[in-house]
Amino acid sequence: MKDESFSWVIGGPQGSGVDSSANIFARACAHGGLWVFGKREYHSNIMGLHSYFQVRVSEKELRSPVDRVDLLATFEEETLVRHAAEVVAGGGILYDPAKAAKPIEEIETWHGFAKEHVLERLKGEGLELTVAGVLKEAEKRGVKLFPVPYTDLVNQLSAHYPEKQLSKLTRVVNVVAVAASLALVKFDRAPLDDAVRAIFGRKPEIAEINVFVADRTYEYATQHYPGGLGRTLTTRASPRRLFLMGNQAVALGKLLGGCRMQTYYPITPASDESEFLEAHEVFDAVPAAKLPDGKGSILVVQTEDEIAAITMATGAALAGTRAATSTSGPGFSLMCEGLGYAGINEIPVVVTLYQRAGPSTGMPTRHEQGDLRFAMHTGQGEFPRILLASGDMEECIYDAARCMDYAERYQLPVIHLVDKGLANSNSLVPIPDPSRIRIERGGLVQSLPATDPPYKRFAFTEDGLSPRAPFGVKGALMWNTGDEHNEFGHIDEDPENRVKMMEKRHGKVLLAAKQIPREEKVNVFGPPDAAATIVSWGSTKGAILDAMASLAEEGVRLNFLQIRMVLPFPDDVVRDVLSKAKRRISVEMNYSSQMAGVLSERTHLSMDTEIVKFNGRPMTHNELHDALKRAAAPGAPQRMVLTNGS
Amino acid sequence: MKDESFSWVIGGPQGSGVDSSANIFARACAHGGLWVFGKREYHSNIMGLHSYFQVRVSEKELRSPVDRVDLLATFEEETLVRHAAEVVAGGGILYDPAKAAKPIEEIETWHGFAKEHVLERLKGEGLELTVAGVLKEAEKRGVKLFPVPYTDLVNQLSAHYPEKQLSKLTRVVNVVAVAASLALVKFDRAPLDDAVRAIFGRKPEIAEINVFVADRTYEYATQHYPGGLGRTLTTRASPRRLFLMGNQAVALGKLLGGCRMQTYYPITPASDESEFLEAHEVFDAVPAAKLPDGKGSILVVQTEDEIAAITMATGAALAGTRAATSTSGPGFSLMCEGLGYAGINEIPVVVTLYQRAGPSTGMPTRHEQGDLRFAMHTGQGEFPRILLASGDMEECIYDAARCMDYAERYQLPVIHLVDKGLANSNSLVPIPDPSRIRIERGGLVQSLPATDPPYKRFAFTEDGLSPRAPFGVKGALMWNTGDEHNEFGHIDEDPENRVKMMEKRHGKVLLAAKQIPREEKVNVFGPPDAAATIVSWGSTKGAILDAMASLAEEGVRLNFLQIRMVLPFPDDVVRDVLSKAKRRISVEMNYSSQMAGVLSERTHLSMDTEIVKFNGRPMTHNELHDALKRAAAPGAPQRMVLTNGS
Amino acid sequence: MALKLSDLRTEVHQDWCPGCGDFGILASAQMALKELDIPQERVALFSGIGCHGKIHHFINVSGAHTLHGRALPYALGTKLANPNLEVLCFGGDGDGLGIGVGHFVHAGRRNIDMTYAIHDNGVYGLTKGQASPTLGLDLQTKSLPEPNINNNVNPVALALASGVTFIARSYAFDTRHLADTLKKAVLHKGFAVVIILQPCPTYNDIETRAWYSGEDRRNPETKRPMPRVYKLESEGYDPLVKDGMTEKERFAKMSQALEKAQEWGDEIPIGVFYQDLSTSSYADRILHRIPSYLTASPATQAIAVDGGRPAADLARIYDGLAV
Amino acid sequence: MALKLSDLRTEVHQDWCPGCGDFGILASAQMALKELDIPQERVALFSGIGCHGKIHHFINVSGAHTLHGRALPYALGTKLANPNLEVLCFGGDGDGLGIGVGHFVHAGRRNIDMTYAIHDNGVYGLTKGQASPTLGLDLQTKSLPEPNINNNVNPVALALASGVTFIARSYAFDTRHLADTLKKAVLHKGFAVVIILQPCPTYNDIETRAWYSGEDRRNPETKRPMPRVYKLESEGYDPLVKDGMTEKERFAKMSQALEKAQEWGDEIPIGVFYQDLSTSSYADRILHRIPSYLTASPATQAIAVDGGRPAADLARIYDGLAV
Ligand SMILES: Cc1ncc(C[n+]2csc(CCOP(=O)(O)OP(=O)(O)O)c2C)c(N)n1
Ligand SMILES: Cc1ncc(C[n+]2csc(CCOP(=O)(O)OP(=O)(O)O)c2C)c(N)n1
Ligand code: SF4
Ligand code: SF4
Ligand SMILES: [Mg+2]
Ligand SMILES: [Mg+2]
Repeated sequence: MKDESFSWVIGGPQGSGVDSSANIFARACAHGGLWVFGKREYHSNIMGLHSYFQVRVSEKELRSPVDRVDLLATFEEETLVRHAAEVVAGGGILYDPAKAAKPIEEIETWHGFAKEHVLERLKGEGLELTVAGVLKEAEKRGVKLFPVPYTDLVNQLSAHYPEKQLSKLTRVVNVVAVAASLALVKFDRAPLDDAVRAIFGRKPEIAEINVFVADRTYEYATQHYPGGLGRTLTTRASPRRLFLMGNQAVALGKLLGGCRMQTYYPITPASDESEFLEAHEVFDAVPAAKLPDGKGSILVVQTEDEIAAITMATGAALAGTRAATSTSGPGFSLMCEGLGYAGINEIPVVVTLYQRAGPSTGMPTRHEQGDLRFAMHTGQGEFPRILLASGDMEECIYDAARCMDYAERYQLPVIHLVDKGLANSNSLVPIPDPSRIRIERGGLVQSLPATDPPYKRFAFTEDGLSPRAPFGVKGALMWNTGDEHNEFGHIDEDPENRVKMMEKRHGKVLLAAKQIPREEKVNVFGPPDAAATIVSWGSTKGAILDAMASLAEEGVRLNFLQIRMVLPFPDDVVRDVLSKAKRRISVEMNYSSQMAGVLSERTHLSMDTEIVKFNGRPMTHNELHDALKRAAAPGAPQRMVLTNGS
Repeated sequence: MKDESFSWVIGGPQGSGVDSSANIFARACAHGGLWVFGKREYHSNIMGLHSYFQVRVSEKELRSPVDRVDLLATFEEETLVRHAAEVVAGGGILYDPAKAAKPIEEIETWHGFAKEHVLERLKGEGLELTVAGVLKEAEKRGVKLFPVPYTDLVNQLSAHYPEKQLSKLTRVVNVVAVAASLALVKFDRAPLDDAVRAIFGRKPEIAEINVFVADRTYEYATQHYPGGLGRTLTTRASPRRLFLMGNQAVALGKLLGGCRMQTYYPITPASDESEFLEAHEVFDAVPAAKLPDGKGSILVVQTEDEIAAITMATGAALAGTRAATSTSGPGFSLMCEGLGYAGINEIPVVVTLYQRAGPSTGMPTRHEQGDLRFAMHTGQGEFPRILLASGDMEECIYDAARCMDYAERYQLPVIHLVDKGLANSNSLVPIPDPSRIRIERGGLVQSLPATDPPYKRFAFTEDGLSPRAPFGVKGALMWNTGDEHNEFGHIDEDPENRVKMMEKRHGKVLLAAKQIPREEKVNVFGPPDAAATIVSWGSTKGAILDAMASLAEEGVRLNFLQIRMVLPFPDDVVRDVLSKAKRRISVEMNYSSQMAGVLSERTHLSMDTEIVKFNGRPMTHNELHDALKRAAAPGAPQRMVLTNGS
Repeated sequence: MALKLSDLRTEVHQDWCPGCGDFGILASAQMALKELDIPQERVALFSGIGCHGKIHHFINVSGAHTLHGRALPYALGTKLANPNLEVLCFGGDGDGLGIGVGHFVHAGRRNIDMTYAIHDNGVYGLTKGQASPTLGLDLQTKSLPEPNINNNVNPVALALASGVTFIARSYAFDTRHLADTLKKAVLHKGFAVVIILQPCPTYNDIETRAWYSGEDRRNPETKRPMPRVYKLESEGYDPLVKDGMTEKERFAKMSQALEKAQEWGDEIPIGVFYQDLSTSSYADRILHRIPSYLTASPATQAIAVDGGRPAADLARIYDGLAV
Repeated sequence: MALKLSDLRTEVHQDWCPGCGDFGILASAQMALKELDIPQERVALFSGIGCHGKIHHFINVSGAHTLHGRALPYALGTKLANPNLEVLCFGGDGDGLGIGVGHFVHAGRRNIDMTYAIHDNGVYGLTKGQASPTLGLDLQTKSLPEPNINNNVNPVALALASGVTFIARSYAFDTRHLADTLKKAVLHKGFAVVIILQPCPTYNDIETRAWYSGEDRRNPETKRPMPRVYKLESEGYDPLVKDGMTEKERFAKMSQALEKAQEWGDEIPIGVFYQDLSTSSYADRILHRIPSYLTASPATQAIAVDGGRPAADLARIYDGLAV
């Protein structure tokens, strides 16, 4: 696969500043006008276990990670040993020469297959079972080694700041690694300084120390490695963009979409979204909204558990608030009953479900799209819901807003499926355009004329939508109940009423299916006459689009049906696209090809090849490139399991 | 439809003794050697709202209710007004003449469509809007009226027991109704007396009063209505059988299958099972088991909620107990997370899921099969489970035992789907045959040789089954965790380990699919060359078999694939049967034809007609007869919604 | 126009068993609402699942008959979203102190201004009489196959431990006392818990109406029953923790309440056990974060302007994220 | 052969942050198990989800690192099924007193003979430092965007209200005291709760190790820090409720415990607050129903005979159902 992008990886123990290094690196590149895609991998741990960040940089738009590493920045043994083999010939490794003697066996934070494989490999090659052995192996493959004596360097630099504690300054090793890396690719210094200042924005003094360190390191590296890596990154002009993570994107969408109360119980990787909202509880409002002091607000409530999260949000919705909650698998499991209550009472409430690798606690910080079927069928009995799955950051924004809107328009619970791959990745997104967001409050009743017949919250109507009053409207008394009920909301077990109510509720999704435009349900990419059609959903979108582009360069023309609205399922368009496909390939981050199952349930069509991955690591551009190439050719296997990643 | 059976309905407010009347009636018939099928309908209420019981009696085996009523026994207005129109011409109504004047509007416990329809009908016919009007309408249709002055009769009879409180004796009106009914069909008196004594077995004195009342009423009715109803029920010889409700059947199966701890949180209609078990906490054991005093025991624990129910049962399973819990939709919703934990840790635990009409609280005392998809996909992520659905009482017994066994054999959670239709119906079942039940404890490790390599609870093996030690075995130390883990059970996020563990777990269901014999997975009834093939699951079995029999008499030959094991899905046999079908008809008690969806997902075949019902009332023999007749003919609609029942 | 009792009645049939204490609770709740004279639409009423839960259908105000054990978080959600509503929540003892007890404890920690009344009948009524968490150890009510194997929880003590700022007990068949207690609870600024002793004639044959009214123990002279229930008020009991009291004084009030909470059997106190006027309410605390919380609450602030454009203007948030 | 400390260690890397109180808890638990000298296989150890939950992987006995908030019912299930196992359960404060507090209350009602130790660090560690239910109102630890808006729950008071029969507190960095307290808890016949004050250097920058040991308040003369934590034992505090005590005497013990539970800030008592030896354990109660409960427990009784035939012989049950 031809790939012009530059892949930079930095690793280290959780809590040692890997994230902020990566952030600086990525922002520096973005400030320099390049496209970046950042991916974070970490253990379910606060401090000490291995984490790493890949920042992929290019002049062209990027939407996914790659397996290849061009430059690996390390401080300690584990990152070096784990990732050295990923560095390509011609790539480089930045490392601390003081760590080279460490025997691999003694890396206590690391156990399992990957470690055994490294040891076997070294033994096979007759190399020392130490960090040095790994370095030697890399060097033999043509990898350039860039020793950086971090401690000396930091000590030297700290001499300039005698009044600072060294402990505060050790954190600057991260900046050292970033600056050295950028120097090796001869990147401009200005965007680096900008990025450092942006990250340490709140503490100007610290920012200036870091800028100083960055500059000196840059000089050091340029001086010591005048040839650099042999590759360059060049700044260019670009419009202003947002540098976002998926959980921030969702939060922005909710604010725009009118969400005014969010409940949550902490859980990885969902709670970052709620914390972002909490940090912006009071925000500016447009003057026409005539809000006190021109401010809107969102109330963020940390609940005692996820049962309280969904039920409190529902209580807020009954009062007329656009309300939402965010969670991940274990928490969603506890919301089943509450979702059903919102369903039977036609209450608009939104659940953002951040999928992560299951089952059970699973791998809480790893990626998967394993909750599709569960989200489709959550809760006993049958109640309609809308289920949306976003494929990238930008979709996260607009879909989050739309979820708030659909919920109220169709008076039902809406589930927004995102995933760890989106939540913990960074990419660049155009500034949101508010004119692309419409807020329709459906049949919301704000007042009733005094002469009306008695208000019926669940009145039978032609389209199944009844007038919905929030609590507090004079004359609009109503009852809600989890029991089957009559038009007023009182318990009713009459069989005829039951049938009418079931049909009323389910009728609303037919209405939604009719009214919601096709472009909000699916995306179709690529030429109609492609050799094969990919079907997928969620964050695999990025790797698929990247792979389609690189395959196109090799003459393999594919198209891609991205299913964004899972419920109501867009039967017609899906059947239409799939029945025209020459070959059908599903791509999913789960074990059992859940979407492929849904497709055959709904269309009776089967896939020629189902590509799956369930090792907790997102699909990479290159592995999907290869897999799709194979899958698009006749005679491809029925099931392909991808396993790349570390 | 030709139907030789006799349909008797008794109704009255909840708590007024309708159940025990019906029990006496049904047992009397069963004691008299007849087949009976009893169905109970009641509101979610303790006292006062309408409930009724249908007992269908025949010389041939019966498995379902009918809509027709041959004899309606009433004490008060509501039952009479609600059910009079169901009584066939030539049938009869027993009623209290003192209640005839009651205006229908004044029946306060009744509201809604059914009531409005009665009023409209009477208005249309120009009849009085009272009980008397309804009686007149019935009489016009050829229904025979049998007024019984209950109060007078009871007063007369109580004179014989001056020492008893009248309040105790008012309950005897139930016996009056039963005895009068049996007199009208000229049934033998002896089995009636037997049944009364069986029901009041624990209180011999009360039993004798009731026998006295039954006999006197019998005489009274014979004397006043010498012609009787014009139909007769005749006793015959029959082997000894169990007169069971579904929840008792499940309890028996659990005891036989080795369940020794059951946790539960009260919920309709599941908790009757746990209460039955609690009442039999200590039971006889075969001598060979060498238990203290020859007794086995089951510990029944009422927990604080369903989360505790599933997790406690799982804790018990870890200690080596065959453990189970029983619940219904709302409770099952709370068990999602716990099920996933059992899944990832390969812990044998059984959940009996009594489906009832959902969504949410729904209609807690009404019937539905709406939880199929939810039970298939419960919980975040993907873990294997076995899912069994029983079709009748006898299957309930053996399936319950098998669930206990599968769970331990394949080390996974098993869900046993039953439903309200089974739980609250009565029928006659042969005495269970213990030789049909096998208890295999799978790889259970009771001790380890001292020289072994360290015990690995999750050791990778060829068939995916690892040695499973309960807590307490010397040398067999183990860790369980909801996180992905290595062979010892310690947390492991290595991608390669992940893939192996996922494949190990999912491999076990492939093994189960291979090892479990076909007859435990599906039943196939009817001729292979039938005009159409019915596919269904669960308690619709009864009505389907009854309808097939009556349709066969009309020359319509159908066959029927009953899916008993839903997961692992029996792909081959289902595809085999369905692909040979001339027409395919699914029959389900839910809105969205859930099983039909599963079938097309798995086989890519679609149904010609989907018959559904979701008004909370089980399918009746006659409505299914008619529906299947239509569905079996070419040009039948794609979807048929059945709506009979009151 | 002042509210009439009849305004508060619905046409729904009251399907409780004859003699059920819930009838008394319903009547008292309606009396309290009438006497408080809050406009109907300003009230939001919640209930859980159980016999008690049906109460909402019989009272003519909006609200929700919710899920088993979850009435409280639904009610809290409504109150948080629109702090100008008067929120009342009814729970069962199985519902609120069994499956739902976690929400109870955490509601105590929040001190949101609403009223929570628990129908304490010692049993799970609607599921046919299993022991509820308030039934004493070894008691065997009618439908139990074996005596109760669990100790009971003491709701007053639990409320104290959870930080509830208003804790009272009343009795379903003393409708005047109960109505007054509910009124006090509603007027309290903070989370108010009212435990209601509620006879369940169908399943609890131990703590019956006759038992509460002492029909089994008659004054040897007057031959009149000596009620077990007595009023704290009548003893001059002072439950108030006032602003400015020391921690020690406050703790003495708690101890006193706890002592009273232990009384059971022949002397069962009803009335207000504890009322803390010195702890800030949740709304007060929110106001520190969101100054416009009461005037532009989550439920009432505009979220869109002309034709559905978002009211939120996020330009300043973008500034922090842009490159 | 007596158990050695090394027998109780696993090879799993201990991935807590440097200085985490969990290290002290781990060491104490291992000391206690060693000193109790219970054969390894007779112990079953449970933990919830949170930083604390990993403790199970570091101790070489069987058990389960369970779900968030559910360690207790898993542990109870194991103990009920096999009453001959020694069951220890570790919970987090978010885990055991937040999402799982309902199980805590109901475990108190049952009095099943096991030990429940709660790592009380005031934060949700593993999800990056949100306030846990034991963090005080208005405190703002490092990672909170705003001060804590909820009141804290007092676990000792809550345990008292729930009927827990052994209630103690200890401190993660007083490993001797903690090990001794855990041993007492294990030896107590009934449900024993141990609250462990656990510094979380990463997220709780208020209740730090330095704070507990009083480094900010030094004796003006000796200049030595004056620890905030002191031992109840050292004051001659007597927590015991013995058989034969009156309800009044027992209540006095509860009051005394409650009073001590209120102390916080400059004087933080550790030790046994309350121990009730007079209440029957759950197993005692089961024995009334199932006489063979201890000898043929749910986990250990034979369920099958030769070749897999059921051990249950239901003929007498059939008699009651047959026609
Ligand atoms: C999650 C869940 N579990 C169980 C039930 C079944 N259920 C309905 S009512 C009830 C008990 C009600 O008891 P209580 O709360 O004391 O109310 P009461 O009927 O006594 O008024 C239960 C367990 C349910 N509806 N939901
Ligand atoms: C049902 C569910 N909700 C949320 C989570 C996410 N979660 C993991 S650890 C944790 C908090 C742990 O806090 P605490 O119990 O205090 O333990 P600590 O980390 O402080 O030891 C949470 C909320 C989860 N695993 N399961
Ligand atoms: S069962 Fe008890 S609580 Fe329920 S309605 Fe009847 S008397 Fe009242
Ligand atoms: S976050 Fe706190 S509790 Fe968790 S390991 Fe680190 S120091 Fe310990
Ligand atoms: Mg109750
Ligand atoms: Mg904690």
